[in-house]
Amino acid sequence: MIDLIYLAVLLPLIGFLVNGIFGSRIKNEKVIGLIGSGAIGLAFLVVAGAFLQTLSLPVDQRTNYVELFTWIKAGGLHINAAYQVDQLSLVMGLIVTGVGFIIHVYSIGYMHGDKSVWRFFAYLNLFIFAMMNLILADNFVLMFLGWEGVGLCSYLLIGFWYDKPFEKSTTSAAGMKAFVVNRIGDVGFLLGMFLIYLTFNSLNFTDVFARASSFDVPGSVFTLITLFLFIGATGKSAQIPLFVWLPDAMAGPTPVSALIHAATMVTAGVYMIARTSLLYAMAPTTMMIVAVIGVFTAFFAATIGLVQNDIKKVLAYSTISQLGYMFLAMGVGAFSAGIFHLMTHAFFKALLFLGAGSVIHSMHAQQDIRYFGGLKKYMPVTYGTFLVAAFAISGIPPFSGFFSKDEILWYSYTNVGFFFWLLGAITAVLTAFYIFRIHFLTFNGTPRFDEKRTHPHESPKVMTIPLIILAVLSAVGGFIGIPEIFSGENGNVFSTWLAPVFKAAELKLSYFGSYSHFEELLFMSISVVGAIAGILTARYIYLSKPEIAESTARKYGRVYKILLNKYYIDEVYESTVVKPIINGSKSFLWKMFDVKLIDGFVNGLAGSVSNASKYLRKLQTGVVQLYALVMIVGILLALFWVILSL
Amino acid sequence: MSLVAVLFIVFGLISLTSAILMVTRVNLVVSALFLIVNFASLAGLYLTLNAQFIAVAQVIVYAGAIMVFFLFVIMLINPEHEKRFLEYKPQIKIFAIVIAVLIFLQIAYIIFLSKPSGKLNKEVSQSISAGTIEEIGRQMFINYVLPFEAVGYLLLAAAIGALVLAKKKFK
Amino acid sequence: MENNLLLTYLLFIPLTGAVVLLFFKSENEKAIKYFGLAVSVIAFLLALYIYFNFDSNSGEFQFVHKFKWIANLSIFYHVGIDGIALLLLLLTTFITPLTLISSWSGITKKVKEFTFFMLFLEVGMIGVFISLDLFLFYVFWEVMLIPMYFIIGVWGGKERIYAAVKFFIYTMAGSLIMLVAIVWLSVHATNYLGYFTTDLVELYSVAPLFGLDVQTYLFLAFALSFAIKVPLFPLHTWLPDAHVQAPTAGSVILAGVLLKMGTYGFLRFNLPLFPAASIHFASFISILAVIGIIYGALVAMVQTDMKKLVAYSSVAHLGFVVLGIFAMTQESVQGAVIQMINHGLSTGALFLLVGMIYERTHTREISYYGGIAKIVPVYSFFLMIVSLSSIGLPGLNGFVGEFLILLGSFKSTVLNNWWFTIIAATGVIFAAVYLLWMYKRVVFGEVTNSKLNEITDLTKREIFILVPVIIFIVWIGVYPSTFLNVSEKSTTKILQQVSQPPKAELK
Amino acid sequence: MQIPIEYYLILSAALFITGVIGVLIRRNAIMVFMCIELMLNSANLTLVTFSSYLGNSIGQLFVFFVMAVAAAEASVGLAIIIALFRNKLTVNIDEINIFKW
Repeated sequence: MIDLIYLAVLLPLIGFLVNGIFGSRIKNEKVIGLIGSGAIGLAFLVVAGAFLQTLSLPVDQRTNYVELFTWIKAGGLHINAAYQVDQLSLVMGLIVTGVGFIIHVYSIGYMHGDKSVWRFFAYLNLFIFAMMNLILADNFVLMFLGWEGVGLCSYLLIGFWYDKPFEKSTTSAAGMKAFVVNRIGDVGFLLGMFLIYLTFNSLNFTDVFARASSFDVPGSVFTLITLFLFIGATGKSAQIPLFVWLPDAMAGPTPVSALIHAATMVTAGVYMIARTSLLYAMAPTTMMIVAVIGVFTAFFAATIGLVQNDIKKVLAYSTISQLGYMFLAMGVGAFSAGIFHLMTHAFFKALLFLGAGSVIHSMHAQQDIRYFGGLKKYMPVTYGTFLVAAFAISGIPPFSGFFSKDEILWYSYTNVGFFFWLLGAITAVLTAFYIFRIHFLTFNGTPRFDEKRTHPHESPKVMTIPLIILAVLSAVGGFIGIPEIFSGENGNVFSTWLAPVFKAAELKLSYFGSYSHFEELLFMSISVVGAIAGILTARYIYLSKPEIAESTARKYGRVYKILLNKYYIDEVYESTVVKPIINGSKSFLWKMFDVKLIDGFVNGLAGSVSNASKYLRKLQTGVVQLYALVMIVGILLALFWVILSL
Repeated sequence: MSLVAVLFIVFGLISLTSAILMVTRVNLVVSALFLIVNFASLAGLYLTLNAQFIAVAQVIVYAGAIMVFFLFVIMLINPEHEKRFLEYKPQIKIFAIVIAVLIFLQIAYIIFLSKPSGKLNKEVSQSISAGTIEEIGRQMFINYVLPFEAVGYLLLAAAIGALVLAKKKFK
Repeated sequence: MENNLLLTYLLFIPLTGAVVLLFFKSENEKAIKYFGLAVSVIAFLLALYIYFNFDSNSGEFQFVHKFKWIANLSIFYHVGIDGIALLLLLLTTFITPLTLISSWSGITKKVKEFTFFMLFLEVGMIGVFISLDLFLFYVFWEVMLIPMYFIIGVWGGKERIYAAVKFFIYTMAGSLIMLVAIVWLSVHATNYLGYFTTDLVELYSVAPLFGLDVQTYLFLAFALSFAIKVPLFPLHTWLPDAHVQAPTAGSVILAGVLLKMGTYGFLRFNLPLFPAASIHFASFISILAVIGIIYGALVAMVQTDMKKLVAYSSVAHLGFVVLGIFAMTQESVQGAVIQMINHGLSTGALFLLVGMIYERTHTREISYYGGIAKIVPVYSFFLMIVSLSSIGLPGLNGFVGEFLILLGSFKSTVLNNWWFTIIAATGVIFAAVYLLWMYKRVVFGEVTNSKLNEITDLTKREIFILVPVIIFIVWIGVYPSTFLNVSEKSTTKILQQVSQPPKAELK
Repeated sequence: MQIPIEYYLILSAALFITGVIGVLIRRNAIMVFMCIELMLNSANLTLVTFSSYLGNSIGQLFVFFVMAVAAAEASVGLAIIIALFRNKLTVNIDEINIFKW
């Protein structure tokens, strides 16, 4: 199956082509959905087959390559369209195709009745195609193809309902924002690639990593390379300072938010750092920056998430926050913990989004939690699954989020320092609070909508079954990564599986220091207690005493307003970057410099010539005899010359 | 003084006088007639140079055909006469005359300075044979047949052109 | 060497076609259209035949045909192609039939004259790419100007005369200086060769021996002419006017082929003839190119006219090409060659698309549009693909060129400065901004203008024009080796001529 | 006694200059035209003179050509004058200044 891995890439592409070209002529929605989901389902089977086959191989033979054809070859550059099948890419592949398949199925129900379902499924399949390229690539350039490809799909899907208004403008404006902000990051990625090529004369992962250890390269180069790459990661994974696009990306249909803007695409940055962990390990400065950015993003996004009223917005900021955790993990050298959290996050965040989608679906596109309430009795399955996901994200044992998040927090304490752990733990408390805030406001309490007009109902099976599957995964998914203190040596199956990939990087890092099991358990219980406290506070405020929320908001009006307006980051960017560039280009570069200065100079030159000729042409009196006279005078002069030369 | 010299002086004087008169007369017809006289005297001068064919052609073509043509046109359109010789912007015209005279002096100076007669000795027999119709005809139809043909076409084109240009436009 | 007449045939096919066309009756428009198309398609087929017989393992000139043209001055009719010229030749012959079909609906007056000029233009364009004699090159260079002048001036928009004259004078000013340089070069080469000749291959061997001062003057004279054609910042202001006023076919040819002549000239003449001066001025020209990238993108961003936007985007794209050429690495030059092709396809297609919508609404103001995705889905689809290609999305053609150029310029030892690449790379961001912003304003959103509801989607003919372009866009993006292989050896040779110029032989 | 060639040449020059003066100062187009004929003839005289003094007939051949060209020129020129007269009702060249800037 490993040799057939290209099918996992090709099948989504075929699905895209079939739906994209013939979709508009297929009248039956179900057929379209079947093609779209089927392609991904088959791709999942292929990846699963490859996974099982790899599992059966001895540990040192688990990295395999599948070469297709030469893509770009110029000078010393030789880029193949080739796929690397190893532990990391298989894990990612399983997540992407697995969660992707579930969300595809869910979409059949969610998009039911939309007039261009075919386009939706085509885009989704294209996304999976790009994402698989990103994951499976054996070189930076092919990875970049996926990297930009997923950005494109994100753009297309955010603006899927292109004629719908969104906030102050349209969905397509949100899509464009996403694409452009991603592009800024992509330039960083590009420059990182160039520097890698300059340093190692190759862009193949294998060659680069081999040469990174053997070549004598100054540390500053590694710092620069990794920083450039990290700029790319901040763009794709919505970290400070390039996170602004993700909240807006919620303009897209909810399954898109679940698949692209929660489970898979946004984690590409994390995956990329994991993939190039060796380079990062050789640049301690960058590692520190990554950790700092990660933990601050986690905290910062969580605070915004506290007060948002749009259910998808809260989840979006939650995603940013959780991604911050993953970057924290990367920054502190806990690579496999980061990937583990990536996986569990994919489960529970996809579930949260799909649950939210289910709610939105039944509430006729209402997204504001202030108009929900008491939905538990109308949609029990959604309620139950959402609760599982909420527990998972809050880090309540034994749900999956507990294992992954705690592993990250523990490593951030042992590898870097207490401060990181503290900020991470506070964020965990905030996370528990805001997630249960929306949970309580949505499902518990009394309905705040007009029950005569709105009739909430449970979603059809095609939507609830994916929810249930994801709920099961969110609940038990953590058991493959039980920490060593509970499971013993090599008991953490997940990190053992990934260990060969990160071995080289971890050797470079070599964090020393031993900590007692007591300490670990202490920190673990502190964060669990914190999370439970967060849940209870949310319950107290939003269920028992709803008036507290309002009074607190009024009491700290200014803070509340800042948080509600997301620290005014969008506005700051708008006024410091976007406006000056547009206005400068328009009024200075174009109307002044181009039209007045350059063109003015050119036209002025032409004008002065024509002015001069205006005077000169007065000589053309039209009297032929005058011309003849001038000619004769000329002859006179010429003859003088002849005489003188005789 | 030989007959040739006498003839040269006579024809030379006639041609010069008629030229000056032709330029200065206000009446066009009179000018044209003086030009005919001038052409005829030039034909005489050609004879003194043993160029019989050209002399005859001069009389037939120039004094005959072309000048008749001129007279026709003059009479056809009958333009108003200039009132005086230097009627319009006399300063410029006097200036023009001065320039022209200066050029004449220059040419004369060049001619006398280079003394072409010192290098040229006229062989009368050669001169006579060069001017015969046979000789000219031989040259024309052997060495210069292409220009000859071209001139033929030129005349044809000119004839057509003149026809088109002068034709009245009927509506 | 044995003469190969294929290129001469290629040159004469459109020429003969143009002459034969004169005998058609003006009223018989249908026959004229099909005849013009047939001629250009035959030329394309012949170009394909040449491509298949081209030996890409050699960097030498192939299909050479050489005889003395003006014997006294050793001016030759000397034609031949290497891989770079072959690609541009294919581009030219590929685009011409498409533009001819595209103008079937756009050009309604003087169809015969239009077709004549288009074929005549093709002669000039082919000639420029295959000439291996400076004098012959100059002749074609000027020949090309005349039909373009008329195409803009006769079939153009409201201010067509102004635009045509501006185009003509700008280009003429540059090319006259080039003529002086050609004469000077050949006269100066007499000191080394012992006789006067304008044959490029012979001059290749002596021009690099000139002193740096002579090389500098000659380089600048050639560069000025080419820079105007490219157009390099700040000599670009003729371009927006010419593009906006020209009819669609004119814009397509202008963007698709004519602009490439400047960059081709840099590659064919400046680099190999004056290696020392080229290296000396590489940074200077690259600075202009980088300014052009950013400047063109920024100005394109704020345009209100679709065609002007695309025109300014050409300034940015060609900036990449020039940067690639003067970075003088194998990667960057090959990238530049690919980027020339890319730009011809993508920007050509963009102009075609703008022209198609213009024919329906008679306006190019972006603000007039909005929400046409619903009304003309097929059009929107094509516009999306072409925009993405122009943005440089991996998997489509634009990426391959830009990536190689940036990669090459980053490692270039001639430029030896990362900032060229870093600043140029930000142009990639702006490319996304201006094209997607336009796309958003034109295609997405709600239908604000009720008149738009009446426009019809693309006809079969228009789809037929666009599909081949799209095929090549995807082809170059996915499997660029087809094209990279062809240009590889020729690029190597040019770079060798720069890095190891011929040494003076002791006599 | 032979007449020195200079005499013929001076005479020719004098005729030529007379023609030039006429061209420069006369207003009537037909008059100007006749003066041009005069200048042509003075040139012819020089040609014939040299032809005769050199004993070479080619000079006279050229005179023949000049005559032919002069005839063509006269016919076309006069036709132009007639056409001009029809349009402008004058043949005074200082009143016909359609070439004025």
